[in-house]
Formats: sequence, structure tokens, C-alpha cells
Amino acid sequence: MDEKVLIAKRVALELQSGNLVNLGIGLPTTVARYLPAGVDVCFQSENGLIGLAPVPAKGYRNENLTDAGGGPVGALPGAAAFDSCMSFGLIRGGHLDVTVLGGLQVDELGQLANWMVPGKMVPGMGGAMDLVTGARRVIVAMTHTAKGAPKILKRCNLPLTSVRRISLVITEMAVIEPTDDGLVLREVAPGVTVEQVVAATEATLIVPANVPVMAIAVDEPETALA
Amino acid sequence: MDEKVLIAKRVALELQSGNLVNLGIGLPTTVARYLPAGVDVCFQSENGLIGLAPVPAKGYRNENLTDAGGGPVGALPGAAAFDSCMSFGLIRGGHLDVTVLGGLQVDELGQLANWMVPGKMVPGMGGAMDLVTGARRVIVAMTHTAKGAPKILKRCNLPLTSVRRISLVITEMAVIEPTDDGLVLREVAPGVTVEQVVAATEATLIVPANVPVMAIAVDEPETALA
Amino acid sequence: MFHKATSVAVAAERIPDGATLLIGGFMGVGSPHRLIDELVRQGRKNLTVIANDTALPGTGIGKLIAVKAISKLITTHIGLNPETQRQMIAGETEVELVPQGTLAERIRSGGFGLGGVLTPTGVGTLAADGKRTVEIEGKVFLLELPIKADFALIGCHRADYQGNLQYALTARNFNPIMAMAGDTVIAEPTEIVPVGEISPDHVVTPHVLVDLLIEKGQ
Amino acid sequence: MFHKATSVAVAAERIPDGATLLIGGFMGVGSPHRLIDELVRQGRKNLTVIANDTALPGTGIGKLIAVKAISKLITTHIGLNPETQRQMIAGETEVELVPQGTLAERIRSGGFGLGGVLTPTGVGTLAADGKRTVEIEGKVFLLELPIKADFALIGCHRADYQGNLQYALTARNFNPIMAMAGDTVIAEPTEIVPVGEISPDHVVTPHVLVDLLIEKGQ
Repeated sequence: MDEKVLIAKRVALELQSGNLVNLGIGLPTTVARYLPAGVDVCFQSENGLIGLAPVPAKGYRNENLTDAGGGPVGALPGAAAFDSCMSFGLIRGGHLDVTVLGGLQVDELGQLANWMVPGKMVPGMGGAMDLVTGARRVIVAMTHTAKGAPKILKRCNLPLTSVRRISLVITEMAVIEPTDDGLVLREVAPGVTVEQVVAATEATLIVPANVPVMAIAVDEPETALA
Repeated sequence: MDEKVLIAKRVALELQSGNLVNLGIGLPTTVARYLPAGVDVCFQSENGLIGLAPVPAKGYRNENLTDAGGGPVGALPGAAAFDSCMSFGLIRGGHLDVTVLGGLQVDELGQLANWMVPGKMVPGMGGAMDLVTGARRVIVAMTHTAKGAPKILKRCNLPLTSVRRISLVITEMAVIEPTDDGLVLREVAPGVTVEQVVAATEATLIVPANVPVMAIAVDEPETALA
Repeated sequence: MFHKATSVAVAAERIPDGATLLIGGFMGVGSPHRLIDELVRQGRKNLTVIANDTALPGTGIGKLIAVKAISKLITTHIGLNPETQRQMIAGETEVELVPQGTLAERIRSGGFGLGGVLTPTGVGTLAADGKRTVEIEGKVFLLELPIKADFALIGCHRADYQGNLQYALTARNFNPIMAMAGDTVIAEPTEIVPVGEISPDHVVTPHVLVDLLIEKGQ
Repeated sequence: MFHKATSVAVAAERIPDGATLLIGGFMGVGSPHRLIDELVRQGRKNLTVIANDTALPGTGIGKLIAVKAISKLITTHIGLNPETQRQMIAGETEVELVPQGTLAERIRSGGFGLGGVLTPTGVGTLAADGKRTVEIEGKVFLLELPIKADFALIGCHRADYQGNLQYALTARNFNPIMAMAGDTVIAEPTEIVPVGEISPDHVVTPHVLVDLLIEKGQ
């Protein structure tokens, strides 16, 4: 299985019926494809919509209905459109249950860096700082390393997105939960050992006696959004 | 002419085409009846409407269309409804050209008190503090005295509505403008002498050499709102 | 999708004595009248109520005033309800008077996750008593604190069964702002329509904010 | 009522070199495209632009970036426009990056007459550099300053001839907020309808905020 698919499938298991969920541009957007059957969540796009639906077929798209990346998207019956203040009021005000974001680095304090590499890449924070500060749960979905270099570090050396401790990091190797005590290794991916995860991680990992394997169904049908 | 009608007619002369105007409960509301022909102003009600129109005949009213006093009102074609934050954003943000409010006291600094008499009458400030702080022009429309006692004082002894200097006071006796130098007597009512105004005013009035009489047309038709 | 419609009696039972309530409406226009009546009927006591006004005696929130269900009131204008003024002056009900634009922004800041409101309104007046001021670029602003509540009781015109809300004319007033700031939001619509009947562009309060909808009475 | 409809050329001529512009849109969706094209055509220079993003190269505000019409940019995200990033890194264009929710609230606070925004977003990050913090009830908030501009350039779906505006779906985004914060507000609607055709409940931007409407092209 492609590692990005694996990450997206594992993230999808975190979403619960009734959640309002915001998916970041890129890998996080693909999470919607892997929602388990019967899980009924509602997606927000920070450019101003609740009720995102899969991209309609050509001929059924509307230029005024796009996701936060500017790409075409659909809307479910019962969708709601609003302005940017309202969109971020929902995010900052604690009305958003879950956000899934990409990451450049996560550290032992559970802090995320994901918006710039000084002098090299300056995409800007967009909505990320508000999302990480305001969402009830923040899930970071990212590859475990960048060309072999660890991204889960003792301390982030890139500019932080927020000082708020995120809720969970999900990579193609592991599920890691930042806690008061530090980073706890919660799960490993199928075929990956605890030792391999530890070796690919700069940060100290707290390893419980029992580390289960991710409950990823390999043949799940691809459904829903995007 | 009734003194309240006289005040309302004189206030109406201050309104200019294109103005967005908010009229307070009571006497100020009646100003709309006396707009000179050809003057096209737009009325805001702070409970959330731009485009107030005269009260419709019975049978044409709607329980969801009221003024700030809760009384029935009409709406012109092209009216706009909005929530209380937007309504006061318009007021505080400098988008409201004129507000006309009643007053209990005005003083030599041009400060207004109009929202409570401690221990006796506690109506609350409602929108008055925002209106006086935020409107481009604040016109106070009130009787010159209360049962003979002056209401235009050296210093207000009732709680202030705002420290902001109001633009104009219009009474049944005079038009008075607060300035850097103090209160300037700009006009007297028909049949009223400068001496009578001075006698009925506790505050020191600056009296120019020439104090014209209010240009009130006695037989103006009653038109428009309310 | 979740079933949110319930009877007014069941909804009101969710609200305990001593609860803090945001109640929408302006002189009763846009208030959730059946919810208010039911709270009176159930004899709720010791409520903290945040609302623009207390309407007239015998109308809207004035009914809660009349039976002394409210121990603390945060409001902007009680000039048209002499009984509220009497209770305030007699010290029977604690009343905090707040400028109307400030009340709206305080509720919004609670619901929008902001730390407070920086407003020029009320500087140098009684409304500034006990409050911090902040000087910004040479101008002084009051720091007004956010307001949230256990419940927001919302009057609205139309809802869909999912809980998207629309308002009518001046009945909108504080309702959409309060819907952001209640831990539990109970909406009382005039009618409930099928999901999809309200255009996304005409939804004012998105359904994710609404917990319960009051169904039509018998 | 006042006649607000004019040609895009005449409207753009109102905007001088060096002006500060709020420009609506999100990745070009909801931007006033004809106004942007006309500013490029007229060769406007040295603009300060406040906008969510600079879209893609060759799209929306990206066109102003391409011809270097912008000397200072306040924005949230330039990740999809490599040319903006290049100009920022090379020091050719001054770029201030602001969190998206903060940008929206800063513009709103300018238009709503507030002293600033107290937000938890950005505390302890680069976004806090040089900014005051305010501790409120044990929590720390950034004090973010209001934004206003000489002009707000608004894309919208429908206008009436008086200037009431409606928006479509995600093309709404920053437009209604910016319409509050521009000294002069120029709206570019897809269509202009007779006054009275838009229900008061469906007006998002009231006409009193709008100075000019761009008429349909030939």
C-alpha cells in the first residue's frame, strides 16, 4: 500500500460520527476517501463552507464552489456558506472537532512546525495557526522522515505553527501521541517494528509494553470526498 | 406649533441626501415626518435594518419588522436586514452619518447624559453609548428645560453617555453648537429672544453678533417615516 | 445526520435551575417565546440571563422577570419594562447594564474564541468602572470580556431538520451571535423544512452549532 | 437613490499609484477580476495590497504580482504562487504573512471601529514578533491591530442598482468583511438587478457601504 494511502486510512479511523472536520491541503484532503462505512462526519473548508462533498463530474462543477486550495468541490444538501470571519470563528471558538494537517516537524512538546523554511520556502501559515490553536483535536498526518532525515525531533528548529500541543501524529510507520510525559508510541504500521520507529525518530519515544499494529483494512473501498 | 414638532422640524433640516441616519426612540423618531422635499436619506434601526419606511396600514404589518422600540415599521424596496454585531459595526465603524438622540443633560464640553438617573430611572444605555461614540454627527434633540430647570449645564451631574463632544443641540428655543471654545448659540426659535435662551441655560453661551431665527416652515406637509 | 427536533417541554427540562442563558430577541421580536413560556411553567429559578432587553411586562423575557426566575441579568435596556427597573433599584435582581454594541461583541468574542473586545464605547463613563483600558496608537479603548453561557435560546424563522437556521428581518438581532456562544444551543423555529431546502448562501447559522430544535406545538 | 454603476476603466482610474487596497477573493475565487485586469492594463504601481493570497501565477491577484504592481503585500498564504515567494525571498516585494483568521478579524476590527483583535492565534510564534500581548483571566492573547484601506475591491455575485450585495458559495470569503473597511468600496458583480429584487434577509453587504458598481463589459 502506498504510504500516503496508509496514513490517510489510519487518520480516517480517528473521525467519529457527528464530528465537524477540517482537512488541510494535500495528503489530509485524501482522508475523506477512507471514512469507514457508517461514520457520518461533516467537512468544513476554511474558505467558507460546511458540507463539502466529492468533486462533481465535469459539467456539474461551479466556479464559486472550491476547496481551500482553489480546486473544485461539491456541496451536500444542507451545506452552509459563510465569510472568513465566521469560518475562523468556528475554528478558533472551539466549534471544530478535528483538524488534520500536514507537518514539517513535530517535537517532544507536541509542537508542530508546518508553515515555512526560512529563506527557502515561505508558503505562509494560511489557516494553519488558527486551526492548530483552535480545533478541539489536531491530528498531524505526515511522512515519518524527509528523505531519511527524522521529522519527529527533540525540538523543532523550524518556526512553530502554534505552541499548543497537538493531539496525535500519524505517519506511515507509527501513531504517536504527545502527552504530559512526552511522546508515546501508540501503534506501529503493519510490518514495521518498534525498533525501526525508534531508529527513524530523533525525539525520545515512550514505548509501552504493548504497542499494537494499526487496524488498517487493506481492501477498504475508496468512497466519499475528493 | 407644538414644541416637539418644532424641534423635529429643525432637526430634519440637518439631514442631507445620501445620509445614513439613526433616529432614537421617542421625539427623534418623529424627525422623519418632516424631511424637506427632495432630501433622500436612508434610515437605520439599530435592531437590524437599513431602509425603514413609514408604518404600514393595519393588515400590512409584520411582527418581525419593528423599530428599536419594538413598534411596527415598514421597509423600503432595497432594505437590508442584519444582526446586532453588524448593526453596531456600522455605528461604531463610522458608517453612520447622523444620529439623533434625546437628552437629559448637555454640558459646556458638549458631553451628553441621557441614559440614567441613579436610584430613580435606570432605563439603560441601549445603543446610545455606541451611537454617541461612533456616529459621524450626533444631534441631541430635547426640550430646553425640564419643568423650568435648565438641562444645558456647566457640567452634567448625571452619568455621561460618552465623553465624545456631540455635534449639535436642538431645542424648542435654540440651536446650540459645542465647539473648542464652548457652546455657541447658532439660532433661536421663532419668537424667542437671545436673552430668553440665556436665561433658560445654566451653561455659558457664546453669543455671536448675529443669531438668526430657525428657518422653520410652519405649514410644511407631514410626510415620510413614522 | 442527527435527529434534533424535540418537544418544548423536553428541551426546557435540559435547562437546570441556576443555569446561565443567552436569550435572543429585541423587545420580544425574535425571542424563543414557547421556550420562555415553558421555563415559566416548569418554575425554573435562579437563572442568569444575558439578553438585549426584558421586553414589556408580560412579553417575552418580561415573563421571566415577572415570576422572578432571573437572579442575575446582563442587558442593555430595561426602559420599557418598569418591573425590571423596580427589581434593579430595590436590589431584588442583580442587573448589569452594558452598551448594546458592546454586549453584541462580547458575546461574539466568546463564541469566536477571542480574548475580549477593545471598544471605544463607554470610555470615561460608568460603563468603564472596574474595567481595564488599553491605549492603542494614541487612542484609549475599554477591554470588555467575552461572554459565554451554558445555553443559548434562539428564536428563528426557518430551520431545516439538520439545524441550519434562517431569520426574518429585525427578528435576527442577537440570535445568530448567541448561537455561537452557548454550550448547548436550542433553536425555536417557526417552521422546520427538509434538508436542502435552504440555499447554502441563505443559511445564517450553520447546523453544526445547533443541538436541539423545538418542534411545532399540538 | 444614487447612481453607482460605472465602467471598469472609470472605476480603476479612481485608484492612484501608491494606494492601499483590500482585494477580496480566495485563490482567485470571488476576486474582482475585471478590476484587477484593468489596474494591470492602466499600469498601476507601488500598491499596498491586503488579500488572503495571491492565487496562482496568471490568475487574479497573481497578475498584479507578475507585473510588480505591488510594493507591499499583507497576506496569509502564497504557497501556490512561486513568483510571490521568489519576490519575497529576493526582497523585491515586502510581504507580511498573517494567520488567516487574524487577517479576517483585523480587517473586521478596522471596519467595525474596534481598537484591535485579541487572539490566541500566533502566541509564541514568529507571528507574535514585535506585537503586544495581553493577559486576560490567565490566558495570553496577541493584540493585533486593525486594518483599513483607501479602497476595497469586492467581487460579488449579485448587486442591486443601489449597491446591496450578495455572494455565491465560497466566493464570499473576505469580500463582505473588506466592504466594511475600505474608504471607497468598489464592487464588481456578475449581474446588477433592480432595487427590491434582493430580499432584505439575503443582503449580505448593505448598499450604504458601496460607492461604485462595475457595469457589465461590452
